[in-house]
Amino acid sequence: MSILVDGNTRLVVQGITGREGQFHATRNKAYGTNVVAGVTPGKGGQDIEGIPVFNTLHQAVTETEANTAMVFVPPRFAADAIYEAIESGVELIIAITEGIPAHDMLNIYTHLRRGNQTLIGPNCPGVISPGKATVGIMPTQVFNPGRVGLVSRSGTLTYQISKELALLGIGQSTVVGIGGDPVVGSSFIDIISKFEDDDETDLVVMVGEIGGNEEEKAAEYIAANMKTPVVSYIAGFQAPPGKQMGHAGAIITGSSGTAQGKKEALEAKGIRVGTNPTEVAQFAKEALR
Amino acid sequence: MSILVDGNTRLVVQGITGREGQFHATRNKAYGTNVVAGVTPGKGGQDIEGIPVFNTLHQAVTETEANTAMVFVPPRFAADAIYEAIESGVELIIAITEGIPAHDMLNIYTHLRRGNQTLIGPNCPGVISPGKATVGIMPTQVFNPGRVGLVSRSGTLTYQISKELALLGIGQSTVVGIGGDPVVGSSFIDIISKFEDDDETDLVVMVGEIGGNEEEKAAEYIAANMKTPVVSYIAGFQAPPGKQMGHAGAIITGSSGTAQGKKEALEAKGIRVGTNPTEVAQFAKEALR
Amino acid sequence: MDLFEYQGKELFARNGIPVPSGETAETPAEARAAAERIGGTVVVKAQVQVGGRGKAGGIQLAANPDEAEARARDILGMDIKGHIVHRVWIESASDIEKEYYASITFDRSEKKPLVMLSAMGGVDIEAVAEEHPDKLARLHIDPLSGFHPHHARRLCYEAGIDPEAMRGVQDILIKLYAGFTDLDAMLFEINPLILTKGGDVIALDAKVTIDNNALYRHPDVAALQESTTEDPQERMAQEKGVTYVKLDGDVGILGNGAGLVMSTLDVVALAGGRPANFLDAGGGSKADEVVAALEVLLSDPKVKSLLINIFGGITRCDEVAEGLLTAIDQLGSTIPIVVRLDGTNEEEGRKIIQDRAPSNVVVEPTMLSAAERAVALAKEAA
Amino acid sequence: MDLFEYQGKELFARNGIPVPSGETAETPAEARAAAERIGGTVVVKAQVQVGGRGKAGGIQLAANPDEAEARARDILGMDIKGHIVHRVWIESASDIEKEYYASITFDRSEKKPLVMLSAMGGVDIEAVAEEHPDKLARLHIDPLSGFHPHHARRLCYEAGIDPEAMRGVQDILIKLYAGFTDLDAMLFEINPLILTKGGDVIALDAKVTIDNNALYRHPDVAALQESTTEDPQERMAQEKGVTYVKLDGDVGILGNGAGLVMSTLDVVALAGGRPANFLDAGGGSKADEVVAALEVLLSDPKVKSLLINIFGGITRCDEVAEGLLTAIDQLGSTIPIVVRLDGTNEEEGRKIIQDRAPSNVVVEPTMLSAAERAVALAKEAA
Repeated sequence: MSILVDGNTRLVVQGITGREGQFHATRNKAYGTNVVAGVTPGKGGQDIEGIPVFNTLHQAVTETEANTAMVFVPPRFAADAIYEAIESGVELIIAITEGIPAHDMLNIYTHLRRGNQTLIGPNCPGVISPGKATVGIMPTQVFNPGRVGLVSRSGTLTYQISKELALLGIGQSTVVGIGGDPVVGSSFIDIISKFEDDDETDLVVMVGEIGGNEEEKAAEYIAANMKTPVVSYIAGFQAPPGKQMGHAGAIITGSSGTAQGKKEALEAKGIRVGTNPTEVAQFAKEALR
Repeated sequence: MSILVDGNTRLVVQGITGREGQFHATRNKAYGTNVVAGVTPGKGGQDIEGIPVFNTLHQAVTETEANTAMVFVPPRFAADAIYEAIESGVELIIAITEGIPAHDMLNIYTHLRRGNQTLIGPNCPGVISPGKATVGIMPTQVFNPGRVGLVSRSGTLTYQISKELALLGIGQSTVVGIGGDPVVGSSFIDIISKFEDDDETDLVVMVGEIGGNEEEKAAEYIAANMKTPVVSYIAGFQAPPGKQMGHAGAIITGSSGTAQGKKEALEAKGIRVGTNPTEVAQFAKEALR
Repeated sequence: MDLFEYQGKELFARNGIPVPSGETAETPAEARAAAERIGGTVVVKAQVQVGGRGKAGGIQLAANPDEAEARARDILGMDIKGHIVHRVWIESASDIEKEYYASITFDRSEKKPLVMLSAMGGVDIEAVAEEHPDKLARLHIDPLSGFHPHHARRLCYEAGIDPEAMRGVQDILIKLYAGFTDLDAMLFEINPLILTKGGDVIALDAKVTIDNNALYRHPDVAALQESTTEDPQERMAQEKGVTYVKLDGDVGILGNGAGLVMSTLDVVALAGGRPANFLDAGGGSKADEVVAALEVLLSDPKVKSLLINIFGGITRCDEVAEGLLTAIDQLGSTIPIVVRLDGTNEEEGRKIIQDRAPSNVVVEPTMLSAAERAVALAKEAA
Repeated sequence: MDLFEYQGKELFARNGIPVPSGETAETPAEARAAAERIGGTVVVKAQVQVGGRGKAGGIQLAANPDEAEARARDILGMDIKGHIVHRVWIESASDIEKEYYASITFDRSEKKPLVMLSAMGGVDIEAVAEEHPDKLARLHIDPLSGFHPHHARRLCYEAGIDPEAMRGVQDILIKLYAGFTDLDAMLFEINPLILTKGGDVIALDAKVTIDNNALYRHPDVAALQESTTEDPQERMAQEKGVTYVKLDGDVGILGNGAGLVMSTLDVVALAGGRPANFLDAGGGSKADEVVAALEVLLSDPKVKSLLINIFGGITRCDEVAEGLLTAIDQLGSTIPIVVRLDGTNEEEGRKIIQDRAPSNVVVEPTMLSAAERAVALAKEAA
């Protein structure tokens, strides 16, 4: 198995003719991902290194039976592209774009959660199931096939920790960057619950950072629902405290949100927390024994 | 059994202190309906003939465990009241108010259909399960307990046909006025499918009228799904043709919408259609034999 | 509420949708003056709320103010399918490259707005829908998540809009949808939506219907309302706020609730009579409304007998009876009136009539018997 | 983007939320003139983006223009928790009957806007939330179906708003929510929201945060943006559009992606060093951005060594390396620079540095070793 992307993935890339869209679409294809189509309005009929381009996602999905859409369009147009992906009926939407307004994402999230499509991101590096398929911008050379599921809010930190795992000879079933925006389509809990159901995942590494309370909620969830062991890393022990202008935010978040608070919440549920990337890889190795 | 309202109904009346709200709330109570609360902002703490009044529906539902809300507030405030009823968590909402803007109802309908609450109306006379409970404005003396389920788009026509049935000694399990507005919460199909599942309903009388295509859709549904027999009445054979300014409406409705078209659609599925209230009552009597 | 073309264009313009500049005129002299101000070739268009104006000669080109005056003289006063032209709209003539069709309908059946777009505009779009269904792109929109640019793109590509019109048409569709929801519209239709030789996309026509129930939110639109009927009873009914449609028979009909009134018309026809009208005094009729309704009916010389068919729910029969007595008292009518009262406070209502009504008012126990009696009385009086 | 009180009040006023009339002043003389124009007793309020102004003496009453000038002289230049007061807001003093609290927050956790209302305003609301949680009404709103009047009523009744303030508070809540979504706000907070002795409900304060990602939709708000920092590097970073926060150590840090940069700070601390800053060159850093980032870092005299930690995904290591060479060339810095490059085009990036970088630039293979080396170099230089 693995989760989200694999040999059955049929990828359509929204914004395929842009500089970054083209670069990463062809890299994803080179890795072995089945990239079946691209979309750029007005460029229907062209192709990008053999990948056919359509004017609308609806047409692309109708003609190529794509089941996964990657959103690579600029932030002002990305919310529209995500809505288009939702209406196209694809099962999985992976939004790489950074800088989508938070209220747009709030509406998309609410709309999406009433159906059963999955959104990863936005502002995320994508998803890779090493050796099977990659969708997104991750540097594939860092990842090796293996039995660790990795989920992270941070892109570059994901690569760092995967590299540390590789140095210890550990590969991954799937690596998911869920994105760092205030509202993302999938939370830690959404992803670790998929890892729990995955036969090929023996351990989950959860990479968190300061801010929000997703790590704290995940700690509760793990304690209540997970048989698969979990180790975690939290970034930001030395980070400057976030500026809090009003009091409303403080009232809702309370004391959660700091790296130390998250570490304690996780450890209270028996989850080991590394304080640097090398250490969490070490914990992963110990947990896999 | 019976459908929608019965001895388990716990009714809260939104707009209970208005002239009509008070009149019909107390009449519903006098009939035997368990009217547990009323709501009028600013009048919390008062009572209407023993029915406690609350400032908010949330509080009324929390304190009285009401499971059904009747909306009796003026049209400008009725959409708000329906949203309030949806959020309060009641199972059934019956909106009597006439004149709610169609776009408001479009939004309410879309919102509501994502959950599993039921809305009857707006612009409807309500629901009565004779001998058990009544919610709405129907003249209760017209109805008798029996085994015919009656569903109608028209209020006064509902009374007329019930009276014709009574003259033939036929009573009803439940009578539902679904309302005549362009967008109502429950369609013919929604209600007749409930009658199909009701042990105490042996026959359904469906009272339609010109306009829209709900009768035609119901004909298809009945042929495909109903074991309970259905007879129908359609009003408007002599009605002046509706003015159609643009062509867009004609394109979507095609030839459906006329009384004759509806009659033919129903008869094509083996459903007898009376052309006056006396005749449909006669058909009902024959079908019950 | 249906708007005239010129009113629809004014609303479109306010929502950022390009329309030709123009003016209304109610006399040939005003038309000339308008054509002078606008300059160049103009189009003189009859302002009536009915389709087929063009075929009826209600739309004419005029190369100069003289011609505009002459064309306006031709068109003003014209009878187009029963609609008399009281006003023309003069606008600068457009240089048409292509004609498209665009509309948004409130689709009752799907319970969603339906957006339609075709590259075959300027013609009978119903025929296009029939004969070339693939040339009419259709898209239902989720009211809660709304209309997005990708919807506009999809419609344009599926309708086969020309590349040079893409941007303009997409922009108009987005503004059209925003206006449709903001204004509580039931219909927005543009036929034709044109691409000019200069590359602009412009709405050459505007059919707009606004939800009457929502007019309180749009006082500026409500203020545009004007009577469009030539019939005196229909005018009177509009003034009094009564739902009335004139028919061609002699049995006047008053009922409460549209369904019951329609049923009453059917039953009168079955009894061999011909209804003179459709009049719904409303679900919650009170005495005042009954008086207003009777005033309308009794002012029609063609009405030979009256059938009052009331089934009270929220309506109370005693109030209807009081209204009837008041009206007869005020209007002094001697026309035979057959009354059927059932439902809420029916006993009280019947008693009021039996005790206090003049002899031309009779009570019948059933709808069927009341219809038969009213038909018979109309025949006697004829 | 955080707004100053006076800017927030301007936005509130535009959305129909009542605020006291007032003016800004940057000198005591301007404050006097403003007080003269406003008339009567005024309040002089320090404009800083930090809480606790009142306790720090940044809010003062002035009975006349003389006093207003004197109070402005006291307040201007004040240091309130590191924020220097450059501007005061002068507004007419309100006749306070009751003080409430109202806010709307973008609740990341629930993924819904959260509306809060309390009848215990004008005080430390966090303490109210802690000690009297039932006095702070809270309601999450479904973003798609929106905020309705019944939400406002429920909040008012649950918060115990006084009957005479009901209408005013409900009206403000409705407008506040509309503004919150229309303006892409992350926070709207009013403390206190007051009921005046005259019976009006007025926002006496305004804390507003707008989503930076949405500023392109609000050019008028974006135009209000001004630097609020006194630190020269932070100012330079803002001008160059670099995400930078000054810290008090001596190891300058540049990374790509907030998570990796935070991790780098942690690792530097573990290695016994003290980070001089947080600097995220962004997920898609290109050469130009690297140059801009290095300019900021190298302008800080406290920085003794630099740690550049890049893991390329969408960022390409060769572009980072080119940017580094360009920056060193332009700035001529001789500070020791430790570089760790991994990920997309890592080989090309390392090669560029090894082949062409001056001797103060060293490459380390791992993040940990790079951090240790940078810490050691900073200690040597100190």
